Amino acid sequence: MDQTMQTIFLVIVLAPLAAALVVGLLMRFVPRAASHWLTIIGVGISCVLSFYVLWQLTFGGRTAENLTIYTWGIADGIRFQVGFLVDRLTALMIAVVTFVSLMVHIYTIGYMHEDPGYKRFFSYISLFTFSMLMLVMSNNFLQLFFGWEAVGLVSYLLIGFWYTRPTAIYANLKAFLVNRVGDFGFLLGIALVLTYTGSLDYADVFAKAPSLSGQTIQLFGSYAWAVPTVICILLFVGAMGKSAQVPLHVWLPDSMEGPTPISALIHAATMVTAGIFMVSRMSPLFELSDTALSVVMVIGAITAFFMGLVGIVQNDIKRVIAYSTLSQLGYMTTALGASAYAAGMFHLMTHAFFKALLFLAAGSVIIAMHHEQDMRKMGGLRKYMPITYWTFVAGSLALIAFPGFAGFFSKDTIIDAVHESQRAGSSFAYWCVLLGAFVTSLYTFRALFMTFHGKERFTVHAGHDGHGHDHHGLTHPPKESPWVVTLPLVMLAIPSVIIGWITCKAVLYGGYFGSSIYVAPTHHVMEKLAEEFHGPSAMVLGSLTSPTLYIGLAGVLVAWFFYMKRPELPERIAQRTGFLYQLLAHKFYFDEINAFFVAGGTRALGRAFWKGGDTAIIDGILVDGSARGVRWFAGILRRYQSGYLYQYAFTMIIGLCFLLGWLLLK
Amino acid sequence: MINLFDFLALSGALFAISMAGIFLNRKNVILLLMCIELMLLAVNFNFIAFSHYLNDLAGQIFVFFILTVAAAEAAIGLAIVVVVFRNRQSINVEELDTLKG
Amino acid sequence: MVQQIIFIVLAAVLIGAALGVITSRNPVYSALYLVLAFMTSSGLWLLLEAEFLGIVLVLVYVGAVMVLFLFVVMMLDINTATLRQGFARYAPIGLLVALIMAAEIGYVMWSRNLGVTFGTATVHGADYSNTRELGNVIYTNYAYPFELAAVILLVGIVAAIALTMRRRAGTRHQDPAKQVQVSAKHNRIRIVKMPSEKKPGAQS
Amino acid sequence: MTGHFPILSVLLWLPIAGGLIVLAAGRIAPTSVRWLALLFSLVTFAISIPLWTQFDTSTAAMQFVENHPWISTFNVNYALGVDGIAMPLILLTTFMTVLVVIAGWEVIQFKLAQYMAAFLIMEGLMNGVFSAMDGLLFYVLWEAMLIPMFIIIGIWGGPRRVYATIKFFLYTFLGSVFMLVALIYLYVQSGSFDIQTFQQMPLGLTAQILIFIAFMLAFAVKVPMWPVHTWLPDAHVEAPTGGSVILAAILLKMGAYGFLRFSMPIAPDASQELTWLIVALSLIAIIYIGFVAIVQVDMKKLVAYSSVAHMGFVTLGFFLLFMIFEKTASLNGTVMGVEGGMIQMISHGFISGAMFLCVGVLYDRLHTREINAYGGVINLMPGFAFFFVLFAMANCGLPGTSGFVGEWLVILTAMKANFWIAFGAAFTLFLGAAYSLWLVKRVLYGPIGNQHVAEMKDISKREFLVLGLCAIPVIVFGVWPAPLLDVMHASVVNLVHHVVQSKL
Amino acid sequence: MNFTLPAFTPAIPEMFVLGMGCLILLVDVFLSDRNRAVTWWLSLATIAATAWLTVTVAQGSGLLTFDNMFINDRMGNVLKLFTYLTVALVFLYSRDYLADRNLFKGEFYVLGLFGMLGIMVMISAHNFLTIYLGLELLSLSLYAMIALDRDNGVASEAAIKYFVLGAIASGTLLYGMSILYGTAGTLDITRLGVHIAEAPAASIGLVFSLGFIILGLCFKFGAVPFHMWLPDVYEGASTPVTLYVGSAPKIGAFALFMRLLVEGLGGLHDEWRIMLIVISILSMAIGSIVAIAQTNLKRMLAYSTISHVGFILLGILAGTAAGYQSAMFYTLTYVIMATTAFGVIILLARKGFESDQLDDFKGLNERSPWFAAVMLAAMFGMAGAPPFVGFFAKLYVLRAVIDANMTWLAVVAVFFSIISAYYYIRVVKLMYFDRAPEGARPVQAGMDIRWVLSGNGIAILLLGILPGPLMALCARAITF
Repeated sequence: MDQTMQTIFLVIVLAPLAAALVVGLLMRFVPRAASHWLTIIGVGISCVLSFYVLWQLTFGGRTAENLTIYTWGIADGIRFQVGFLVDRLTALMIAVVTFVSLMVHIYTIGYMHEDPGYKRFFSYISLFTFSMLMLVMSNNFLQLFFGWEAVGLVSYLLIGFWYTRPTAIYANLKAFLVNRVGDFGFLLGIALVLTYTGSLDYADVFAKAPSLSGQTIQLFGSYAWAVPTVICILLFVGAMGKSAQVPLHVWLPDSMEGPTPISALIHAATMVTAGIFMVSRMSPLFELSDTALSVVMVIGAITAFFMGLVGIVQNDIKRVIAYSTLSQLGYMTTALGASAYAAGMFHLMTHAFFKALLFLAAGSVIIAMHHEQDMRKMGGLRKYMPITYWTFVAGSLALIAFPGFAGFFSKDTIIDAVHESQRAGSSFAYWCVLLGAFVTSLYTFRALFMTFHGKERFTVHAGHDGHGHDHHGLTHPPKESPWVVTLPLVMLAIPSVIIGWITCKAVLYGGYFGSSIYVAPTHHVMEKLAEEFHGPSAMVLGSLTSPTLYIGLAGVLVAWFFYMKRPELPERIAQRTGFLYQLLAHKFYFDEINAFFVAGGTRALGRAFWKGGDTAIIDGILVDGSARGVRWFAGILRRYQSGYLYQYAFTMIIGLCFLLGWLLLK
Repeated sequence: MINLFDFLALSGALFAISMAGIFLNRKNVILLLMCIELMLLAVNFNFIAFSHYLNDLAGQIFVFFILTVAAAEAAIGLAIVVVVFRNRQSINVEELDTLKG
Repeated sequence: MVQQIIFIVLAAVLIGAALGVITSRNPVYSALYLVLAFMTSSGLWLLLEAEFLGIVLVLVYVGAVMVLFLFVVMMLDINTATLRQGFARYAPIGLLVALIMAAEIGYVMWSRNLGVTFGTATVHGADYSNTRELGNVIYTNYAYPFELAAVILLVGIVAAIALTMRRRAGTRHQDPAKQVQVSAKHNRIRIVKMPSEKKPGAQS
Repeated sequence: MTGHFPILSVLLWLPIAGGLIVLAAGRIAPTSVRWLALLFSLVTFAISIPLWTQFDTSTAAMQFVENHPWISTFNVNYALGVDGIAMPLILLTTFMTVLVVIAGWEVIQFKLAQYMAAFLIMEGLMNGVFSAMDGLLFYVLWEAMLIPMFIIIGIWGGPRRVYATIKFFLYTFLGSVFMLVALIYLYVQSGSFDIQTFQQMPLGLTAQILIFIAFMLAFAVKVPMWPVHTWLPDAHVEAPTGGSVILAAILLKMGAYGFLRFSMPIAPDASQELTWLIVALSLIAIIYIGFVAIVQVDMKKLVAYSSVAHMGFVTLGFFLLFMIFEKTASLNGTVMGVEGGMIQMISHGFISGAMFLCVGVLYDRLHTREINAYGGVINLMPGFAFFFVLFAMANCGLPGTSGFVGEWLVILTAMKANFWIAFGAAFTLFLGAAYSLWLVKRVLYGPIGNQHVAEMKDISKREFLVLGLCAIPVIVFGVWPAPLLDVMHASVVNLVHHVVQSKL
Repeated sequence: MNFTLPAFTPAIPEMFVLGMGCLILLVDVFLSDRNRAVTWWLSLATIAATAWLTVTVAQGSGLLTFDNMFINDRMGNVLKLFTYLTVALVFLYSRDYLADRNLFKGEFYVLGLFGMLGIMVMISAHNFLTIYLGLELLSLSLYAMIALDRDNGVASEAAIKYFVLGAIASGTLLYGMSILYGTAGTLDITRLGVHIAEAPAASIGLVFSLGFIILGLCFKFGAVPFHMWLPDVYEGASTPVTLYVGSAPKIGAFALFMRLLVEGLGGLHDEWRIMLIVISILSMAIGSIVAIAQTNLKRMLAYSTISHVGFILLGILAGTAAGYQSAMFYTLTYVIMATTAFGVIILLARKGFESDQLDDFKGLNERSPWFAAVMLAAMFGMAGAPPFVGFFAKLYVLRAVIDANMTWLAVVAVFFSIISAYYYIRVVKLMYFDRAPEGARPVQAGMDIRWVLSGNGIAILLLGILPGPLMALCARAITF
């Protein structure tokens, strides 16, 4: 029976890869239509199988599978292997990943249909699906790191998909480098794991994990750090990179330079959640260190709140959603920090659906506006594109955790969990996530209103020229997108609405994850919540008594007041609160600081080493210098050969005198 | 009866004088040749004195050959001097400095 | 005792002559001083029972080599004035080196006696002929060096001729190469054809 | 064990003979030169394959041994043999030479015969270096190789080729003469030039340290390690593409190979003593040079500097073992570093070679190496862009490419030795990505830079072949380095066990 | 008066050369310039015959004759054979060159032969007297040969310089000999050796004489500080003469060292070793450094000779059999490389064009790849880079030095060899990397010189790949 499972896993992973390779390498020979069919079939197969696996694990009574495909290499008795660990955690992830990916594939047909890089795009996203699956299905750190970097690569390629745009290629380089900074820590963490457990296999590592708790390592001077703390913080640095936590979040907003399907798939639904997944996967390690978890929680909280704030002042529709993604990732991280892994994972899932939905909807709007992304040039689109509108609304409600919608169950749970948590920094985190709720609904509905409501701020000319790229305006009024676009919207809207109802009990409190997530008995936040939990409907009702809901609604109201009732106000406020506004508008000046200190500093240092170290000192003084010295000395010496016979004779005779003198003195 | 070492000292003096001559006459090649002759004379003194006090003829034979060779040497040397003079209209050492460096 | 005096006198003259050689302003004088030096040293050699060499020295050196020197010196009439310029400039160092050399030699010779001891020389009787003694060995035991000396002289001759012999226009000399290549038939006799004379008065 | 087919001798002499034949052909039948050169390189490669297929991975002993007396006066033998450390390098050599021959196909017009001959002769010499079991033979071949390289850079090089090649020659000569003194000293002590005798003979600590330093001078220059690396950028920049490829792919490896063959086994205690030095220099190479590479404006210089940085991993991996042994007094974890270094050598051979070939492709079209002269190349050369990105990613150690394996193993090992060493080594993640991808960004991406770029043609079939041949091993060893690790395992284990035993 | 006729057979080669020299002199008189070639052929034939005679009368262990003034031993014979070879090469290379400058005279060859005779005498001399005579025979011939180009001011200047310094040197040598004679009471090498061996301590007279002797020997070799004549003579003399001066006499000088310093004064090794250390270091330093500043190839090679002499001295001062063997090996191989280098210079020279400037070698690879390769072999050989024989010469010497526990000296030596490598590869750079100047004509030279020179160059490579036999020869030549 294993055999079949193994083959199933292999097919899940390899089907997208095969499609990607065929389309990518034989691009010249693959016809346009075939390119999307191939990839869709590939992803479709793995999607179906993923759901089969999920079913098997959830209801089929199957237990977790941990099997090795092949031995990557043996060094020093340590077997580096490539293999799969498929438990419910994984199953959930692959289901989500393949499903969203499939939707995005379909959506892309419509979104990219006039793009010259059509085939390339499909091969990329299939390749991404493969990488992501490798990441989540891995049963060891090597493969995890492989997937980790591979998704980074694909995201690099996709952000820079429109490689002639300076902004795009700047963004993708930035994304890759920032991720590399994260991987820097991640790799060190992995190395530490190997050093202290002597293995990279999850099973062995987790088995040995308890033995770590006692050990210490000296980093600065003599202070002894607890090994688990160091390991977890380093691993989390990796997560910060991938999941765009402050201060390594800077790449995510820029990554919106990529095509919108990418933003949906990679930068909202799947890749950015890899960090969350990884931390949950490593729960046996994280549970060993309160310090690390506090760090996680605080970082997450900061991200959740402050990035949300930035979202308020953005005008690019995709950037708004991007910042909301940041803040939602912050929520998940906070949950992890509170040892509410289940909540984190749950929010990950729900967020995957509704955020993908929001992005795709935004994409559909962008299509309609002919690649105009500035919300100030939109408005009143509701009547032109109803499907998009309603799905967007559904997504927004889910996002602001409107009771009953998917986001509600996950997000409220997180807030409660943080509330319950006794961990250092939990109170700070609690306020962050609480206020975050307000901010979330504010920017979400701001976007909703600015885009779909109010008066139309775009102009329509008589169609004389092709596209509106060159000047603001459309050649024909915006219209609803084709079915390939709307179908995914609907398909995603459904889970965004209902998934919470169905799964929250099982996932959150039903111990669905079972052994795949370990929570130390002392960190029993979820158990506490479980005591108060009496089914989804009760939760919905319960929310009426909790501050969260009202805070959220307040946000909606404010948004309505400023952007429907008194649209001129925001400007004024912006001018009034100059500094605050500037701070937000410049995203807390992160980019400026990086550009100056990190990038500039690196280049300056490099130039100093190059010109100063290599060219001036080593070459100038040591190498060429010595050569010059010898040549100069030669010039001096040769003058002694003056050509005068008597001088030659003197030399000989004086030499003789010295010889004799020496002999006699000896 | 004269002490051997008086002769040796005498030859030593001659040798030193010839060296001094090389230093002093830095211009006229012919004088350099004469100094060399002096040097050889000193050598001859040594050999003869030794051969006398060692009761061994070899020294005198050596001197005989030195004289012969010196004659040939002088001949060639002067011939070269003549050649140089033909080429340069001078045997001034300080003008023979095209080869240097 | 007599020998002592002779030695001292001759040695003094020799040193003086040597100094003269290196100091006199005119090369001709230097040459003549050198002649004097040779004469005195031949005298000194006689004291060492080296009659033959003493005489050879006079004959070969004074008679041949020095004459050659004088010949060359006079042939290339060198402007002695320029050749003596800056004489004094290097005198100090010259003397210094000479003194060091002399000191070193003197130290070894006199104060250390070369680190060996010599028996006194045997004084030969009147019947002893230094020349015969040399003659005995020089053509027997020393035949090989003798031959080499001959070669050296030959080289000297060849070199001297090759270097100095010039064929000036107008000088008469014979060229053996040409001489052996003449053939009587072509180069020596020329047969001239002449028309036979007519009888006088034939036209009359 | 004589009697079997003298495969190593053939690998040593066949290319040299081929080179001479090609030289002759240059006079008689200039048209046939290319094909002759290709023929010889291919045959040599074919002959070298059995080295792998018939290699006995279970033993650390020398294999395919040949041994004949050479100079009886010195008791020098013509002794050849390979172990798991040398064998992959020989295959690398034969393989890269084929590429170089193809790469020079149309590019080289001036004195083609001499060009091809120089490379073939060098191939033979390099094979000899890797298979020499006799110290003097090793040295002779090691030095002899300078001459063809000197000429290659000097004749077919760029504008400052003379400065570069003389710098190259004197630098390496400087290093190796001191090695010669050390070799002679060892000979005088042991009465033979046999390397294995050297490895077994006991030596005092002072002697060991002096010998180690003498060898290190030679090898550090070749590797090259900071601060004796400055010949490399010049040599690379000025050398013709083929020259750069061989230089980066193989010549640098000889230095690292020397560390494994000579320095460590012959002077283990000195290595123990001076590990700090090597590790420090390696880290400097990784970090300092990484920074330097970022700001280069010349593509070749950038790749050259990146080579230096990558070779830093090799030396680091080799010498970590002493630190770990000193720290834990046990051997586990030490082998991985050495193997990592070895893998890094092989993969760097392919990757840097490929990078130089890519630069060569660009250079042949625009005849400049200035990064700023390019931009938006991908618009016209998508096929090329594919390879360029692939190799750039491999260069910054992306998992799935061979470039990752070595760095991964070395960093894991470094952590065993000391957290901060691993920390320093891990900088490559950022720096490597920075210089590689910034290069890609400036050269490939963006709008078309200028009208010269606009006229560029995509890679020809020949170039595609060359780059493709490079790509295969890069990917294969990236996803499955196991065979490579197996091949060298026994030898490396043996080496490690040898070097931790004191010779005092 | 009892006298037994000495055995002549061991000395037959010398006698033969002497006789043939005189014969050629006579024949030459009766030759017109048209058929001067006869002299050339005769000289070569003489050398060939001499070689044959040398082989036939060769003695394994030393055989003394002429009152122990002459020794015929294996070292002597090997050295002599190489001397013949070198002189023959000189004659072969120089023919066209001399003819172009109407120096193609009989005297050149006669003097050449007599010079060779001088070397032979030095090689097999076993008595101060014969040493001195051989030395003078060689020197006088050389002076004459240099000055033979008598309308050339530079040549005569070189000649006079060489002559004066040479005379001073031989005078000094003689003074040393006289003191030796007085102290040891003998002129015979063996007896001198015995005397020193028996003496309880080296008497100051011996030690004192050492200084003069070493001056004389080092002058012949051209070691610092007695090297001053060498660059001027190399540059001033016409190239064939430079070739002669630069090759064969080195073998003689080596023999001189062996006979006088090793066989005679071997007992004083501790005294002269230190002096030779200083001298050899100075030679390597001056030779390597000053050569860098040269623009004239002949002069550059002169300085390189000085540095090579430094290496040869290293071998000698090691004071072991291996050391002397290595010095011999070095000398012989150096001579081979030097002949090649000068041969190429002669080859490139034409009527009215000397090609002794470094720039004359620009782009030689385009004009004549083959001879560029030959010159390359010579240059890398001198630089001591394998696979050329120069490397093994250095190796051999260094090994001897390290064997004598003077590793530091070896380090110094290799350090200077790096510096000297620079100017050798500069020549290669000119030949290969620089473009030929306008109007650079292809090489025009006779087939004979082309073939011989090629062989000479190939020898550098072959001896580099298989140095074994020659090493074994040297090892068998010097045994004690």
